[in-house]
Amino acid sequence: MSKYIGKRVVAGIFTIIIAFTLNFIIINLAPGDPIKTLMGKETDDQQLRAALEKKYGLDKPLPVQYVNYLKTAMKGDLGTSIIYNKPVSKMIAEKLPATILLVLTAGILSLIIGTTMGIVAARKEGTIIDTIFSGFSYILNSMPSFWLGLMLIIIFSSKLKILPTYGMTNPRASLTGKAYVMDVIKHMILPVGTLILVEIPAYFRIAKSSVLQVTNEDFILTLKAAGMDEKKMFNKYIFKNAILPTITIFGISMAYLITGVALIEIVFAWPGTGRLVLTAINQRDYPTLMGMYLIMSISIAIVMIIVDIVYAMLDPRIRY
Amino acid sequence: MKNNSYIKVDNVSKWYPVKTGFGLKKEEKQYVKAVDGVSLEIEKGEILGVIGESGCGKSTLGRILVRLEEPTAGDVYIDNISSSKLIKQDAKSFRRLVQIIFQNPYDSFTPRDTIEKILTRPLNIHSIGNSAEERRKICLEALEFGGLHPAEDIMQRYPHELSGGQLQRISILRAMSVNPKFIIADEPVSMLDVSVRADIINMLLQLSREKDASIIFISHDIALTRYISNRVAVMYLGRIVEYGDSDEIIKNPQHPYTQALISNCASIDPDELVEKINIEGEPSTPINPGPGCYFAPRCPKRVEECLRKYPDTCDVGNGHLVACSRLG
Amino acid sequence: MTNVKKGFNRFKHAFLDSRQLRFGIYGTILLLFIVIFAPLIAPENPYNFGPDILNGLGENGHLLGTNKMGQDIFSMLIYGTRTSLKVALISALISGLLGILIGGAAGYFGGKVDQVVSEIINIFMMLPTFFLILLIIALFGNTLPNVMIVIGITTWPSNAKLMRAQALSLRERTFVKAAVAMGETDRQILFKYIIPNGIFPVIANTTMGMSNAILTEASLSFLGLGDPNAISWGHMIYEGKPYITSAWWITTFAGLAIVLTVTIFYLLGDGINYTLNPKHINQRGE
Amino acid sequence: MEPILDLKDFSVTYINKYKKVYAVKNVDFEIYKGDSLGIVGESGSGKSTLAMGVLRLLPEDGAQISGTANFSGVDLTKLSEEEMKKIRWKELSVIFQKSMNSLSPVHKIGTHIEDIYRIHKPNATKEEIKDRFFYLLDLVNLSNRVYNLYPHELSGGMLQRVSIAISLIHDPKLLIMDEATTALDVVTQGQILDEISRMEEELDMTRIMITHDMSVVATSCNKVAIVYAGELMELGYVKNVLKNPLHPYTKGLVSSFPSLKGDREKIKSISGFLPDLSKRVKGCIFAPRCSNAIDICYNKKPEKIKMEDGRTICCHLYGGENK
Amino acid sequence: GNESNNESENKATEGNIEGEKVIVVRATGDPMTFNPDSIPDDYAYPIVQNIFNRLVKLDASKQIIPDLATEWEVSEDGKTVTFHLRDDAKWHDGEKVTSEDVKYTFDTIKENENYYMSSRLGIVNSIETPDDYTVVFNMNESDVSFIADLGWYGTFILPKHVFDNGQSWEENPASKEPIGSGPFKFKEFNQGESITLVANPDYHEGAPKLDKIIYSIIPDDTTAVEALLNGDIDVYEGIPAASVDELEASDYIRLVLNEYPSPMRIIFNLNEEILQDINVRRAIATAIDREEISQKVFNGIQKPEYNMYPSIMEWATNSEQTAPKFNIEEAIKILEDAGYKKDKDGYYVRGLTIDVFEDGGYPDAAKLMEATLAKAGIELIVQVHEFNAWNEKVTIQRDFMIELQGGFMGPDPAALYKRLGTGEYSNVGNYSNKKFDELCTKGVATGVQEERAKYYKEAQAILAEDLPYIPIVTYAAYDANNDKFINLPIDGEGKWGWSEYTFTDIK
Ligand SMILES: Nc1ncnc2c1ncn2[C@@H]1O[C@H](COP(=O)(O)OP(=O)(O)OP(=O)(O)O)[C@@H](O)[C@H]1O
Ligand SMILES: Nc1ncnc2c1ncn2[C@@H]1O[C@H](COP(=O)(O)OP(=O)(O)OP(=O)(O)O)[C@@H](O)[C@H]1O
Ligand SMILES: [Mg+2]
Ligand SMILES: [Mg+2]
Ligand code: NI
Repeated sequence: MSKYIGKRVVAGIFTIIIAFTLNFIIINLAPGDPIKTLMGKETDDQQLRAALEKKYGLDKPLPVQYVNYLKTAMKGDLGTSIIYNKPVSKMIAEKLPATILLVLTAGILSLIIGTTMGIVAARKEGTIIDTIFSGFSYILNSMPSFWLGLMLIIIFSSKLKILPTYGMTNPRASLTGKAYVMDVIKHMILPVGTLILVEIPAYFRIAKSSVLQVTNEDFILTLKAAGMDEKKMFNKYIFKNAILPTITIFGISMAYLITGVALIEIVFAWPGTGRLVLTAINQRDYPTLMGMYLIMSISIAIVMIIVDIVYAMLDPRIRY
Repeated sequence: MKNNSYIKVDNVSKWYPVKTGFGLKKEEKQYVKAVDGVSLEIEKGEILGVIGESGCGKSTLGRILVRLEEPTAGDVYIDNISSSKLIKQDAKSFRRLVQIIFQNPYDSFTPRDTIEKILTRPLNIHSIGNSAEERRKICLEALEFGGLHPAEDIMQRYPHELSGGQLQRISILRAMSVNPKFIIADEPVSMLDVSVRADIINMLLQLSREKDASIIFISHDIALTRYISNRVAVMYLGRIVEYGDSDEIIKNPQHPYTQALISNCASIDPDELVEKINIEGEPSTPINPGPGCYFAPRCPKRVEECLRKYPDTCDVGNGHLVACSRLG
Repeated sequence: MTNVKKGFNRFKHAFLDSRQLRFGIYGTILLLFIVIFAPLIAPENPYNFGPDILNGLGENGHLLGTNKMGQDIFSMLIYGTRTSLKVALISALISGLLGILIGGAAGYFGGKVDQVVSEIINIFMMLPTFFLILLIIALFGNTLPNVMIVIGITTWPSNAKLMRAQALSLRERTFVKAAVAMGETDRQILFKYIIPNGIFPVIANTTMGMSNAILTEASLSFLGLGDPNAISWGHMIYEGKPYITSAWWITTFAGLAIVLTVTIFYLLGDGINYTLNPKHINQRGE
Repeated sequence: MEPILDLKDFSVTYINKYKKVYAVKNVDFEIYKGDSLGIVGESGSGKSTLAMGVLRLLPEDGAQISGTANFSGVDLTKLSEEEMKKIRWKELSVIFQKSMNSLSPVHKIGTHIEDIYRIHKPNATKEEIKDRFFYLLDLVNLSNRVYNLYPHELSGGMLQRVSIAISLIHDPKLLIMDEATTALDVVTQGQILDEISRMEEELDMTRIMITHDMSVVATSCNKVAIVYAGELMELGYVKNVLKNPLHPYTKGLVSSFPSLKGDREKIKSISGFLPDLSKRVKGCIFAPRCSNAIDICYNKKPEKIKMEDGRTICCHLYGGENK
Repeated sequence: GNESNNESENKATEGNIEGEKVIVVRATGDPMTFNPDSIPDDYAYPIVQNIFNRLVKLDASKQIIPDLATEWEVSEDGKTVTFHLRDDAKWHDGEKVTSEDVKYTFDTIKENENYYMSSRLGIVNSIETPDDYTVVFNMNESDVSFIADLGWYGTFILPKHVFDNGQSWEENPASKEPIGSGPFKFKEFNQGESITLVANPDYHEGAPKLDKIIYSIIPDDTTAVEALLNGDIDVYEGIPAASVDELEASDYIRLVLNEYPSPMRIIFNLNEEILQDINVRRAIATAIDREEISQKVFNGIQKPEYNMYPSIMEWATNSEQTAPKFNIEEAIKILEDAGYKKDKDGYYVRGLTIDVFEDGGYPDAAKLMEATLAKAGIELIVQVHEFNAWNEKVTIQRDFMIELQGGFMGPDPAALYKRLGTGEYSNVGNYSNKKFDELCTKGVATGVQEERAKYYKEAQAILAEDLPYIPIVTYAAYDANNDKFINLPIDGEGKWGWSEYTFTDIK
């Protein structure tokens, strides 16, 4: 096992380096650069442009830039944001907690809700409940997330006036302690809710199909013949067998969502990394982008390994 | 034993590395010794039966013989040419020379093709027949030969629309269609009903007689093996423990394992019942067996020596070979 | 021609047997009908910017109202079928094809090939999609086919993963071993045995991916990819966003169209899967 | 003596949207305490269906049972699911066809045992369960370490033995073994059959043994029932039926077994294959494959005839005028 | 109705320290820096106006009004500009604001090429500080528009005693926690969330009425509209045209139209052969239905613009000689007169492309142009880009035929030269007309407004003749605020600065 993990880690590092290089090339070759943002929309002063390019080393050939960046990155330094003149690692560190809070809460809840729905639909296959749940999941699957988010805002904030419209905290109040926590929770409800709705179809589908598959396995018949009641059989035997595939989905969506929640973060003005990336994209803030994509690459690589390990822990048949 | 047999299996082994457990500590590398130093010889037109308990490596041996699997050690010679060389030089003609019939007829055909497509494939691959029309005719004839009527109708069906017996027959016909000289039949009847398996057996017999093909017949049904084969090899945990003329082996088994095997083999004639020889202990696993005789831990007749060293093979007369310390 | 007849009977039986397939086929026919006869069905030319701005349902004879540009929503919806369906189908096809080929090869060959392909899949997941798209525009120009290609090449990894898993289990199946013993080449085994037998989960996944393709098409056109004049459902949804409260009909009906289309394809895929599954053709025991 | 299980006119029909499959048709037989009945037939002849029908484990909306199945005086076909649950495993136990897959791959053997044991004895302690299970493991010749292993860590033969041990955990009165030994090699098979016979004596158990291997029946059963396409063809004592088969189908079966040590006679097969069970047949169901069929066989269902040696046979060749 | 009004009022005070007056203003994104002179930062601009002062500033109608400089005079030859500073201004740390600070600020900008105003300050020869409250700019050439530029981006006066410590402005911690002289002091910045300013009680114009300004960052427009309606924010500047009707219907939201001299316009690339023909340009200008664009794309808020210099700059705009009015027949006639022939598809001119970026309704406007131009037999193909990609294509590579853009043409008509003068870097269409250049040079050489107006109107007449670009619609947007506030920046024409909350109060 340890050898296997070692091998995977080495492969992962290689992958990350390749992805990192490709990212660098793609990001830099794509049209646009951070200078435009620095110069402002209103001016096209070539003198200013040249001065800024020089200042940030963007006038050098790409390979030189790459080597320079690699040198600092090797030291564990993600560089300094061109736009905000702030260490990239610091900016990411500031934003990551908000996103992780959002993503983890929503991830866990949608895992639970989506999987539960899938399980229920599988157990009642062919009934009205199955049809309703499946239909619901089709609809959610086809719905743009921003639309869902805005709908929730309109319903719960504008019409019912029971939840705040945007943000992570109430800007007017400077709350501390328990009140602060409550405030954050209140602000989380809508974005988390939207994310949950967006994520449900994936979990629903995988849960439903794997429960259906496990239910047809021969060992279920044994348990049934032994007189075990449905509930116990389900909770203990079907569940543990059927839950395995959802772990992969969960892991990957966690890794992806670090940048993938951008649209939802924008709609709800949630101060997280998704928005950081989107802003950095608009401003072509190369160091921030490289940093974020590197973080994402690393988390994807780690998640892949963790998923395999968890799998091996839950499924005794898998050995490395 | 003659030295210039048509097929010569020379000290073939297949060891699978065992995936180690979920511990983080390093463990010693372990192997499943599925096949462990097997040597056999088969003449043209001869049928060799291979028997042994499940998991003793019969199928693995079969897969090595058709080169679906690379042996860890040893080689197979066909007409004195190494098969590893043969397949490297000209894979196609090797495939034409050696064919296999699998254990499970239900899974031997791709479910999405019709029988016609399935049967014409090998003809296409090996360029047998000049036109699609001709190949079709060859298939029709083969089906008729295999007793599958009406052939026209069967050709249009999908595998799931046929019974196991029919599928197994088609499996044999497919293997035969390229005129192989060496056929491995891996438990070709174990999945079939008694009422149809006689057909299959008789078909194989006909094959060896008419086309002079060498056949290895793998089975754990001893009565059937004796019925079909000229000679029999008994396997235990990847090794051959007894080998000889089939009647000789059945009627006069020497190795304690063979004795137990045959005594346990029930006949349907209630009068023919014999005293069963019981084997104690759990079925052993092929993971790092030894060092002594692999059967020793369960052997009712073991002596001290059995646990120390793997016994050499000795001839008890008439080419009847046995690997047992007590006889050596 | 018993072959044809038998095939037809099989289809007829399956058609009657599977409600999903039936609805899927009706739906597909409906969509095709709309695509072909769009100019006849649509009451107006949706490229015509008429004088009626933001009309509600039924106002001035606009069944589903109009948008701010004075285009008739119902007509846009009808014409939008063309673009959206094209994008959905072709990008799904590309993504499916890439996924099937790459995943299939990885799973079938296993070993080193598999490891390398798996890492390539990971690399693809780590690439910055946005910049990849911009780069493609910069290099190859902004056309609708490029939209489809972009969506295709950014979504294949999930299909590849599915196909890989299928191939991994299929290659252990007896009929694949039999094919090897028969003398089939690796390429033929991949195309004749592995892919046809493992393709269905990929098809199901791809159908679900279609709605994403339809929505992505719109967001890509904001990056300068695609024909800004093409009317598509995704576009209608994005353009209707500022009007969510004041002119809800712009987004809502386009959204419904997507849901409906995806459902149709899902039913179709499911139905075909059900139909071609040997277990269902004939209710045999084994 | 009261039969322990008494089937009268027992039929099972699978019903799905487009067709009915008559899998078991009008089967009658009775088993007495201490009997061991082998049911032999081809694949798809309805053996498993019969067993599942008796156990009431068929899909609820997909199968219809008619006739009666009296088990120690209770008609199983009339019981509710709850009542059935109480009987299953405790009095009427079963070992399934595919024991390889009959345990959950991600749970330890011990977990299965504990859960199954507690179904009927909810308050049992771990020790009590272990004691009982270890006793049974000993019976089937397995070591106690099995308790802490996962199913995939056992070989097929070991799993089969575990299945047997599990099925015996509540000391059932009647044990149904559905092809329980088919997948095993002869040595293991012989061993298990021996254990079973020994246990039968020890535990005073009755057994139904479903198989298509006649030799298994020959060595381990005292009665045999031959079924074909869901119908009972011949039923009687093993020593009579196998030695002197009367029904043409039974004859065919017996002659397709080569002898182990006797002469190498050419073995014969029965041509044709199992009829479509979704169609009702007017005459004898075996007639199309029967080499001795006469006109009446195609037109009239044969009656069940009791013979002097205690066997029941269902064939026109032995009924009425032909007797 | 009333209920919701109470609701929003409750919200506006909920969670506050008793009696504290807070205003929450919507911000679109994070400021890049709080040093207002290094880069022109649209997100920081409205905020720093409340922290810093300039010599002069612009009011809501983009007119120049005094800030730190109470008065200023230009020498006869226009080469010396003298500013007289007010003597009661203090930095937030209590130090006095003096001419030294002014000199330090401009000297530093001039020295650093990468600061926004650096090249503009190229015309300044030297800066003298005769006393603590007088600053004299010695210029290389006369350019009166320079004063107006001092009220625009990148010219805020920075405290010398804070910044002059050897560190560059970028590295200086004061760029993150600014010390200014304005009505509000910087309190805190939570990236991605909000910027908080608190009142500076010692402000030289009197203590602000509000205690706190919170700039709350909401990137999405639709969300911001909802937040305003729900009372979560109080001010939203430049609401989307689509939301005007909805907000107007609310009885506690006040809308005020705010216009900018930044018309939407199409610019011809005069390096393109086909566009060098004035007839083609004129036909295009005649075939664009500005009324339709105004109504459909901008809900009628951005009015059709025909004047070659923004019509809101009343003193300088020429409303006599303008771009042609919409008339399809006329457009066809122009083309036919010029000898263009219809091809089989009915087009006189084919293959024209227009590059637009995805924002502000530009693609929609382009599509409407495409439709009307097609009627006039001119084929126009719309190409939409992401902004940065567009910028690279159009302004850096100059690879376009026609482009659609906006952009500030104030605060002084001198901007006309920057955009269209021969060889100027913002002249992306490469227009060149000696006469026009001459008139513009004259326009900046004098400080007398009537005279300047004459030159610029004449220059516009040339533009109307040459049509190097075509104005389409004015730039205007509604500022929306909760109506319990009074004296918002928008109400301060001629009195206080644009975006400045010094006098804002709760009713
Ligand atoms: N690919 C493999 N990897 C690891 N172990 C294997 C592999 N294939 C076979 N084995 C092991 O090798 C041994 C021999 O297997 P094989 O299938 O040859 O037995 P067999 O004699 O054919 O059994 P049966 O009668 O059940 O078919 C078994 O213990 C099996 O688990
Ligand atoms: N759920 C079902 N629906 C419809 N038909 C079924 C169903 N299950 C089984 N059958 C049919 O019923 C018949 C009897 O099946 P059964 O499994 O009882 O046979 P068996 O004698 O046990 O065969 P085997 O020896 O292969 O186990 C078969 O023809 C089978 O196709
Ligand atoms: Mg085998
Ligand atoms: Mg069965
Ligand atoms: Ni059907």
